[in-house]
Amino acid sequence: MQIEILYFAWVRERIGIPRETVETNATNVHGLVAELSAREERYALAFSDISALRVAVDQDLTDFDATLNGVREVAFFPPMTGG
Amino acid sequence: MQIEILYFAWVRERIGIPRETVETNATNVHGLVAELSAREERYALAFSDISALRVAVDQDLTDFDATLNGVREVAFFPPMTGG
Amino acid sequence: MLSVQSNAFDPGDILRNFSENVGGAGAVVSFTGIVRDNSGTLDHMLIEHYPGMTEKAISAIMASASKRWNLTACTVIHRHGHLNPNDMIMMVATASSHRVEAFQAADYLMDYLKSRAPFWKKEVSKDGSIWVESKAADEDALNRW
Amino acid sequence: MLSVQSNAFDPGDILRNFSENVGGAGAVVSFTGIVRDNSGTLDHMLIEHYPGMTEKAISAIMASASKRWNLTACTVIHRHGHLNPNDMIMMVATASSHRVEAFQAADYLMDYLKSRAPFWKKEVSKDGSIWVESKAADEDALNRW
Repeated sequence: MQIEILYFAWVRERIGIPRETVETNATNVHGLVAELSAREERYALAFSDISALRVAVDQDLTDFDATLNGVREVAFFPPMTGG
Repeated sequence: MQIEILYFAWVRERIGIPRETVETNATNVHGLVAELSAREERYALAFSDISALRVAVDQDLTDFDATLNGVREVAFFPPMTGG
Repeated sequence: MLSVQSNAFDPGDILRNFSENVGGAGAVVSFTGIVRDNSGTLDHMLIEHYPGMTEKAISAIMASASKRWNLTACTVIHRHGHLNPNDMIMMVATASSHRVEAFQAADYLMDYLKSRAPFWKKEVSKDGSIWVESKAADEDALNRW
Repeated sequence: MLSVQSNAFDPGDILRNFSENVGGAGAVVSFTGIVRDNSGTLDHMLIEHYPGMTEKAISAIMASASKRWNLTACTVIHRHGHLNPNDMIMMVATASSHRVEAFQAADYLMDYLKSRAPFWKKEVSKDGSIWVESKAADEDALNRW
């Protein structure tokens, strides 16, 4: 299955790209993170402490247990600092 | 002793004047109210229920037990409705 | 800044000037009170006040707010006299480094202005006029602080 | 009304327009966030956001506020991109018949925008740049509601 992945703030900077399309068989976000981390050091570094990260699935904030069934877009970023 | 007395809102309307100077020997606000109420029906009516009134002595909100010693100005009015 | 005035004011002008002079604060909260026509029959509102005591009472409320919270700026404007429906009655603005302090200070100022500043509102309609009554809830609100 | 924009806005214009179109409400509360230069070395601020999700998240927060409180109007403006010190970052305005509801709704909107709308602030100074870190207190603030 193809999923669009987006990175924001220092996650984007660490990984070095704002978005990419990946082919994955992961069933949930944890699985996707494991696949990405196995790829390259910069991914492993960015995902080394997921307690410092937030994830949105199809533009809804969720947690790392969220299923990827039917999902088109996953975004990783640090806690928001708006307002 | 001479004291300037001010009336506001419906107290002013009931008594019919916004202010007056009175000569009084009252030692506290209660005493002053008693003197005024004894004067005329319109005063008695305005002061018939002092729980519905507030009093300021020299422009500070206070209560009816407040002393009149050295006081120059006493104001009677209903609870405030600003804001 | 404190202004007790009969003239109309523009809340936009007030907030713009205020926001541009907050001494490095990051958070500005404003409250604006507007003449409502609840009954649908309001012709105008008359606000009576106690010249001298009004300024004194509001200054004391502002000083008390500035003591409780770290404010870099604080403004109160309150009209008296003849006001039409939808006219702005009054406005409060607070500035602080922290949004919680700006919010609390504005909320506090409003609670105290409502029950402790010597203003009295009278609603005038074609059928007659009536003094607005104070609400027990407004007095109770002071116990929050 | 919701606007996510890179252009500057004038809080005075926003509040004036808002106050004149509050559908009979008597109470208007606004919050304005301003770029602070805490260190004295800030050159500018960069605000990144997540187009698409930003609008969706803020709309959900506004809908939630409108469900909890009786609001006759509600506006959120949030900038992204390049901002200078003392620039207005964002603004919230709420209108209600009752001051307590207008205050609470604005306070609630701010708490949720702070931690649930996908914006990230980066402070750029001559010495380098740093992503603003979220505060535990901001996350804790959500438990108030």
